[in-house]
Amino acid sequence: MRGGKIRSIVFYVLLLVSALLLFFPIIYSVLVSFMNGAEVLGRAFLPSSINVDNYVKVFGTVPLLHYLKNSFIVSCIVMIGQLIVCSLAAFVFAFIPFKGRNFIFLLFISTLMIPWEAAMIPNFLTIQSLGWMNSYLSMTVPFFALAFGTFLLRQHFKTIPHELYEASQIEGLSRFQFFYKVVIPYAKTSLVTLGIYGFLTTWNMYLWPLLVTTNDMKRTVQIGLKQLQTVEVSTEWGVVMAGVVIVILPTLLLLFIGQKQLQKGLTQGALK
Amino acid sequence: MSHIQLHQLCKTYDQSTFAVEDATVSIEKGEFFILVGPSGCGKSTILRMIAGLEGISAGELYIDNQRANHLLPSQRNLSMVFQNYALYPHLTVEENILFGLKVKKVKKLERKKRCEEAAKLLGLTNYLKRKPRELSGGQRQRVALARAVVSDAPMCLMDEPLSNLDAKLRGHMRTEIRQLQRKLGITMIYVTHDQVEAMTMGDRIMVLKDGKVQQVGTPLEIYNKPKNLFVATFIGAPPMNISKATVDRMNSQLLLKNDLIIPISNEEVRQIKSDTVYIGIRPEQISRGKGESRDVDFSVQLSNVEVLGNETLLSFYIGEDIWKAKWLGQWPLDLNRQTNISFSIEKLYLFDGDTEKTVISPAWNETVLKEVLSVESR
Amino acid sequence: MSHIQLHQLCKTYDQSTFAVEDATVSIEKGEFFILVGPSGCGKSTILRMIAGLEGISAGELYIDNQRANHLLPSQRNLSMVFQNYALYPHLTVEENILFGLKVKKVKKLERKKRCEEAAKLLGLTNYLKRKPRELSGGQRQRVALARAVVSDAPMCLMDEPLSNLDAKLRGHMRTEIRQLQRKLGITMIYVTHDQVEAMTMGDRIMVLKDGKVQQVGTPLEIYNKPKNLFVATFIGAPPMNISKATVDRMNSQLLLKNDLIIPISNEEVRQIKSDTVYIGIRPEQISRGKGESRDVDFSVQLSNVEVLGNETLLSFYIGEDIWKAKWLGQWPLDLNRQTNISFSIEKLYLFDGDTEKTVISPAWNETVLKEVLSVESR
Amino acid sequence: ACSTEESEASPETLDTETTDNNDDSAEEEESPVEDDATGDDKVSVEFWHGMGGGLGEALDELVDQYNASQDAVEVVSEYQGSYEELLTKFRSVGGTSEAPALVQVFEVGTKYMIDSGYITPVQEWIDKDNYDVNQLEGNILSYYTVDGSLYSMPFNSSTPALLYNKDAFEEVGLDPENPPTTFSEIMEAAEMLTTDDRYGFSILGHGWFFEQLLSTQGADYVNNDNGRSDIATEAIFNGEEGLRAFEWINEMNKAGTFGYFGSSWDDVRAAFQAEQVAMYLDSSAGTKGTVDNAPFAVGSGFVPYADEVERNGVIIGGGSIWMANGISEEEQAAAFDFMKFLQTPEVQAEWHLATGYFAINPSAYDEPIVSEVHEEYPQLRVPIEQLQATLPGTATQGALISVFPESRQLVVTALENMLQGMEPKEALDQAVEGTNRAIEIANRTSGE
Amino acid sequence: MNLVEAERVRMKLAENQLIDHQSLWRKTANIRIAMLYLLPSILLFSIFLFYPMIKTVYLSFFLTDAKGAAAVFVGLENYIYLLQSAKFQKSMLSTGLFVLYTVPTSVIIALFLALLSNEKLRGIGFFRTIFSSTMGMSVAASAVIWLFLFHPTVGTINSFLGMFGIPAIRWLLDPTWALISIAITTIWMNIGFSFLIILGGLQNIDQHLYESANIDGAGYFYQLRRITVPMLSPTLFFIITITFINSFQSFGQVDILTRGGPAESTNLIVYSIYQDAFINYQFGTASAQAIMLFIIVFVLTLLQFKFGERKVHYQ
Ligand SMILES: Nc1ncnc2c1ncn2[C@@H]1O[C@H](COP(=O)(O)OP(=O)(O)OP(=O)(O)O)[C@@H](O)[C@H]1O
Ligand SMILES: Nc1ncnc2c1ncn2[C@@H]1O[C@H](COP(=O)(O)OP(=O)(O)OP(=O)(O)O)[C@@H](O)[C@H]1O
Ligand SMILES: [Mg+2]
Ligand SMILES: [Mg+2]
Repeated sequence: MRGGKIRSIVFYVLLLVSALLLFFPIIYSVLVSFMNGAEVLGRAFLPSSINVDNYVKVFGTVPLLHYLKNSFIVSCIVMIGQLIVCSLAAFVFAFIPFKGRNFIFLLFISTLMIPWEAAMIPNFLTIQSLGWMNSYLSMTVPFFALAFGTFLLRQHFKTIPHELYEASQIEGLSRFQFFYKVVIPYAKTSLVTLGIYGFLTTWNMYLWPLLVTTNDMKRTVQIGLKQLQTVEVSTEWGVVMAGVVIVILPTLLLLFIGQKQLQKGLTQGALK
Repeated sequence: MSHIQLHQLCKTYDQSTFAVEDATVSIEKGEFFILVGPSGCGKSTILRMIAGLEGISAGELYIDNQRANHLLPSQRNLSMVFQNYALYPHLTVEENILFGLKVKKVKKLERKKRCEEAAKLLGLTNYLKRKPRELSGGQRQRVALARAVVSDAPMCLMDEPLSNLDAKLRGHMRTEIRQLQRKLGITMIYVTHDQVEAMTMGDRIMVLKDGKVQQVGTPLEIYNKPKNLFVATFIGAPPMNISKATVDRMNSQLLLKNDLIIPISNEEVRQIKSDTVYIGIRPEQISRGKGESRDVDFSVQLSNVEVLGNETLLSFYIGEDIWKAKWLGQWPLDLNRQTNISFSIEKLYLFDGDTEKTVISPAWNETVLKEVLSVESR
Repeated sequence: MSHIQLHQLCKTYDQSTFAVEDATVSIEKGEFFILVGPSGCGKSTILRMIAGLEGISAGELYIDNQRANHLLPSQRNLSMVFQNYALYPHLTVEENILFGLKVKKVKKLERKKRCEEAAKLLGLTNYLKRKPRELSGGQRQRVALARAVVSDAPMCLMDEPLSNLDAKLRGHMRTEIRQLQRKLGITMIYVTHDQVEAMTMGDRIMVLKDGKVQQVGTPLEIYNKPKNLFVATFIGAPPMNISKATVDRMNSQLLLKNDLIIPISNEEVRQIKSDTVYIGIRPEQISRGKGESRDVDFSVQLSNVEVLGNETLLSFYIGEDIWKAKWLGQWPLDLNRQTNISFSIEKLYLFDGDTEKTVISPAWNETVLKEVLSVESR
Repeated sequence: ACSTEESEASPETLDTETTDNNDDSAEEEESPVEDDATGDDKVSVEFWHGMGGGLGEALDELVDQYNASQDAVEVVSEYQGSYEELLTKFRSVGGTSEAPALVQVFEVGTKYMIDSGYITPVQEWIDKDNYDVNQLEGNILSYYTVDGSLYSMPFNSSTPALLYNKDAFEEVGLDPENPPTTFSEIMEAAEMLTTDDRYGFSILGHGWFFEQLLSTQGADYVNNDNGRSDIATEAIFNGEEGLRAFEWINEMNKAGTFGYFGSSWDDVRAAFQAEQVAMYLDSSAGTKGTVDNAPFAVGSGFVPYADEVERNGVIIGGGSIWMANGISEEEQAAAFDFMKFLQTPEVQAEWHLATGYFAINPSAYDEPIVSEVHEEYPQLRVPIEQLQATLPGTATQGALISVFPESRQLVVTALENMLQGMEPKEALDQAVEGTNRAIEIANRTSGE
Repeated sequence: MNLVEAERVRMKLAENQLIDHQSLWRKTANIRIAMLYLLPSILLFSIFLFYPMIKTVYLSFFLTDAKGAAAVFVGLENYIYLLQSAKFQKSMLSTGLFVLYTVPTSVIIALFLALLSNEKLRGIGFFRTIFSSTMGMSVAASAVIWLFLFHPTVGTINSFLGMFGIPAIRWLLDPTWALISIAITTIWMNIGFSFLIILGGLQNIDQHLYESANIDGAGYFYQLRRITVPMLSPTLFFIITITFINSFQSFGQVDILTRGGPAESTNLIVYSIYQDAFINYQFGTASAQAIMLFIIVFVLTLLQFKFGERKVHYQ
């Protein structure tokens, strides 16, 4: 039992050190967001006082609140869209056998390997010809289909006992009824996981929203972050960091709240 | 009135072997019909063909005298209880029970009534609001039963519904299911590989092996008059003791490996067609001590003794085969000691050495036995 | 020679209730010691404390007469077989068997020898190169056993090792484990909640309930002389029939719910301290037809009849309690018919209505029985 | 077409109709239809720009002023990311209805814009409107003037300047009021200024500065008169002058007096302000910020030139505003009106002060607020003087090639390769080679 | 024997076929429904991934004009040019190095953290949350933060190192260090996701295996090597594959931290594609690079599946 104590002390020390190292960039960016220019230049570690000037300035420079709203809307739409599209596809891969299913599944998985940046130009032209510039459509619809999500959900759907499916057939449920009355509630954890994942990745998208929007009305918050950095005039790090903090706060919160679910769901997907 | 008829039903999964071949049987309305057999013999396959969950490769299926080969599961008007219960984990017990009715658009009041009835019948009234994971195995089982009950289907299929339960609960549920089936007058097709269930619950049993029907009959028929070696050893616990013997037609006797000799009548010799036979004797028929005139007796060395409350199981070798004897009472005998045992030749089964068909089985007359009983119990 | 001693061992997980309380027992070298009890009674906890996988909250543990409370699991010189076998899925059977030896840096030649021996002993020789997932349940079980065998530890702990197997395999493994233990002279502590295993395998049994020891004794002691109501009903299948009765001291009799009357002797009345008692009778002790002088007999309506090969289980109501009787032979009696049954008052158990302690139990003398047997079997 | 009268009439009607641009009036702006309904027939002019941070703020301020100043036109300014991203996007929407009326493009995009076919040269409107271009700074106009016509309206223009740490100069005994002007002077000063934790001199890793070092020596970047007499077919910046510039830097680097702080504007400024480097070349637009932030006295000087030649001067950089051609005449008129507004002395004064960019209209410097500030920040005058002292010619007019961004990238790579030890000649030759291939491909695909 | 049996089965089935025929409509029920459900995915994939890929292949055989349209057909010239171009070779080399830096390191660090936080200790939930936090960080935000930390003048890392007497490192300015800096940023961003997955994998390992090993007397590291890692191998395989693919596709951090410099040392392929396409406007070479990237990732992933999966133990 004595060994146990020493052991847990060792672990706590390791945990603390790792946590500090890993979290330092985030903590420090929060600290910097309260500093003024001189403090930044002087490599101060702690701000001399909590002043929120930088935040005031951020909101003054960029319509961040508006961007936050857009980001929120876009992320939510993508999240919902992904859930619907991916779960439909995953349902097929888990429950409806047909010839060539494996091939289509492989095709889906192979899309993981296509770099999105490489497909961006043609996509941009497509969006334009669809007349989707400056609309939420362009920032959401292309992301509804997601190989990773389909894979994740399929893995979880496969754990649903086949008997449930058969029982529902005997009771006279149509496939769709089975899908939304049984499969969806059954796979709640995975859906939440995919939801969080989708929300986070969409929230963090940068280049694409910039390309497909031409005015502030539909812009998202990551662009706001970019707007804070300038080319020819000195960067005000305090302000930029304030922007960073505002941008990461919602996702971090979401992550902290959804952490348990996320972990559960991701595990189910990770194992073959 | 025949409710379900299988006519040379065949099923093949891989197009090269039959999982079920030429199953033919007719099941009456209100009958409790049992499918037994070792693992992989095709029990579930037959059940699933009847339910419509599996396509029929060849042959015909009639339900209520109508061809049902291509009916959808929901059109067959049956309910099914799965081995792992197939409860919807996200629904409460009540919702689980009513799930099928909702789909069939049964009125709300009616639903409520049926649910209450079923819950009362199965003692689930207090659990209606729980989720399946908050129930014990037996309770889950009862929920699955309740689903079958409310569905009001005249036919119910059950696939090894008790195999996950512990022995005590199992005994309890056995009784309950049987009573329920009688009360509701349902036609029941029940799959199991547990022969206690097979013996105690069914009106008739169908014994399967490798996809082929071995015998169909009442439990006692099957126990007392097995058609072949397989049925004989499959039914009965501990199983019937079997040893190979050569037929000595000259001396009208059977010779076992360890020089044991079993004398048989000439009549019997004549019935035997092959040169070797399997002799069979049930453990219950082996008794302690020297026997009487027409009895066979051996002195054996015990290899194991198991005292189970009020009965004792003894194991010993006859040639290379382990035989078991079951005695009433507690007999904590010493191992490695010679013990005398005996059995009556009249209780002996003989099976053909090549075809394994039953050649001779002990006399048994059901009607006689029944009469005796009814006289006695008056 | 005492091998393992528990002295008032206690365990609490949540600091507010005891999972195990004051377990005290001394286990001899080479003994087959069994822990039984319902789910959650603390069997695994005791085992894990002995193995050192769980800290001891209070009390003392001695192994080979040395205080072992704080020894590491590896220092206790024991092997353990887990309920789910705990085989390493990524290693072959051989690697699994030798895992522990490698850790202990046993020489390669020696390892090889031991592995071959163990494999031969357990019939695994042909499977050594397979991965666990390619084995059947019974084979996996044997691999787990082989691990214990090669470890050469003088003490082995097993936690419900057979609970995942089907009935037939279970019966088989029961015998094998028992024989192995005898052959190797290992001290075995074996957890189960199956009372057939408990009855047939152990030298002594410890019955637990809610973390408290109920009784320790040989299987027959426990079967014949249960210390309290719980032990009486827990051991025996079907379980002992129990009904509550009020004591009528005036007339020296017991009154059951349905106006049944059981006369008892004055001597017995004096032994009873409470106003109500539980009466208990084992199903095997209830016989058919009217009994003799000191017998109790009822006429009951059968609620269920189960014929199991050569024995028949009958259920009927006594007051609100379902009782069962077990008769030899096939008795396919009609339900809903009055049947006469009887049992000898000498076979009756009486338990205190408040403390549930055994007040009276039937006479039983092990030594006498043994003598009778040995005379007989000569 | 709307005329000047209208825009003059406007200041009186400064009423509630005006929408302030960004922050709170989201709902209103989301539906331009609604705008139309309330703002009876206001012409809406979309203006894409790449001004982030404080620059964007200043620009929005001007746009607001314009919108408030009159009733007929509503300019909507929209940030589109960096210059590159901005141009990329304009390329893809150019010629469609999505295209904005006005778009800000960096100076190296000039050739592309001219060839794109998506724009109307502002000269057309200058002629139509009889706008007096002479009031604007000639040295700036020249960059955007091709074949005698002005293609885009200069807007945010800057040149490089030498910034130095006066305190450090004093410390090592240099004259803080007399900064070095030639390569060798810089080299000497740098040597003196270098200490253990301070470099003497630095240049940002940006092609623009190399171009300046060429132009002060009077050398062209590409052939065919810097691409202005005919389409450029070959890069020639690896000539004697280019090599001189590279060797100059190389020598200082080897001597340890040259510090390199990467290609980010911010990094080299921070280094200067933290006294890690004593002299560096910066954009005139960054001067004020640096003076404000530095904890020491900052001096400003001309871009140094090679001792062997005479000083030619600088090329302007920054961006100009282009007018799209896919839009209605009415919109173009409105857009031009906005351009004119931007060029008024008052607006230019404000812009100059807020950002540090040149006033395109030199009379802005006479505005009292400007003189006041110039008094306070004499450093701001230096780039203006430098610009006005620039000798006209193809070298200081700037090169005209469509693949400029790529070429600049190549030059930076060359510079960095040299700093890593490559021979100046080899490094420069590689950059020329790459530029040549790019030019060749561009010429092949444009069918010329 | 078996053939005879099979023949018999076939005969019987054939006989049955004659009597029994289902309509085609009924037989295709599954595929029709499946297609209906898959329609949105297939449609979206086709429009936004497959079509662009095909278009990219097409464009890679052309030189494009100022508007980005295919102008001159040049066959394989783009590919040949790339293969000979020092710039592309350097880009490939950097990408390879970058993958080499990031993939093993992120997985090992994540594994280490997951092992730490798989212990049953008080307050472990807090640490788990911290360790997974970088998953919520956008590329833009992370890169900006690290840009600041690496800053040659105000960067904290250098001042921190200074406290230990380590001379300042020219993080983003020195070609070698620049790639490492980007790798550090990427690893940091990867950790959150990898950590979560690996932790999940760890928790799926049957605790009894460890208890059994404890009884055998195996030490912590022996257990780690002989039980944890093999048991975790499916999870590790998954996360390595995903990290690997993502690593090849890193873009945002390069764009913000170094823009491919200095001396093109961080000009990773995806960034190079971006530059060619969006700055130099040469879709032809950009497309050719994209195709080559795709082929490389595809082949490497296939190889990984082929060789890596052998070492993976599925339960
Ligand atoms: N979906 C399937 N595909 C291929 N073969 C199958 C399939 N289902 C069952 N089989 C095979 O058909 C035979 C009969 O299987 P079935 O499930 O009916 O056995 P069972 O009698 O129910 O056995 P158990 O008692 O183990 O449940 C077995 O040999 C099995 O391997
Ligand atoms: N790790 C634990 N933390 C808290 N409580 C525990 C833990 N392990 C067991 N318990 C509790 O201790 C009691 C005894 O558990 P134990 O596992 O010993 O039961 P058992 O007799 O082995 O039951 P079973 O037959 O179901 O295995 C139970 O009430 C259980 O809930
Ligand atoms: Mg089955
Ligand atoms: Mg347990």
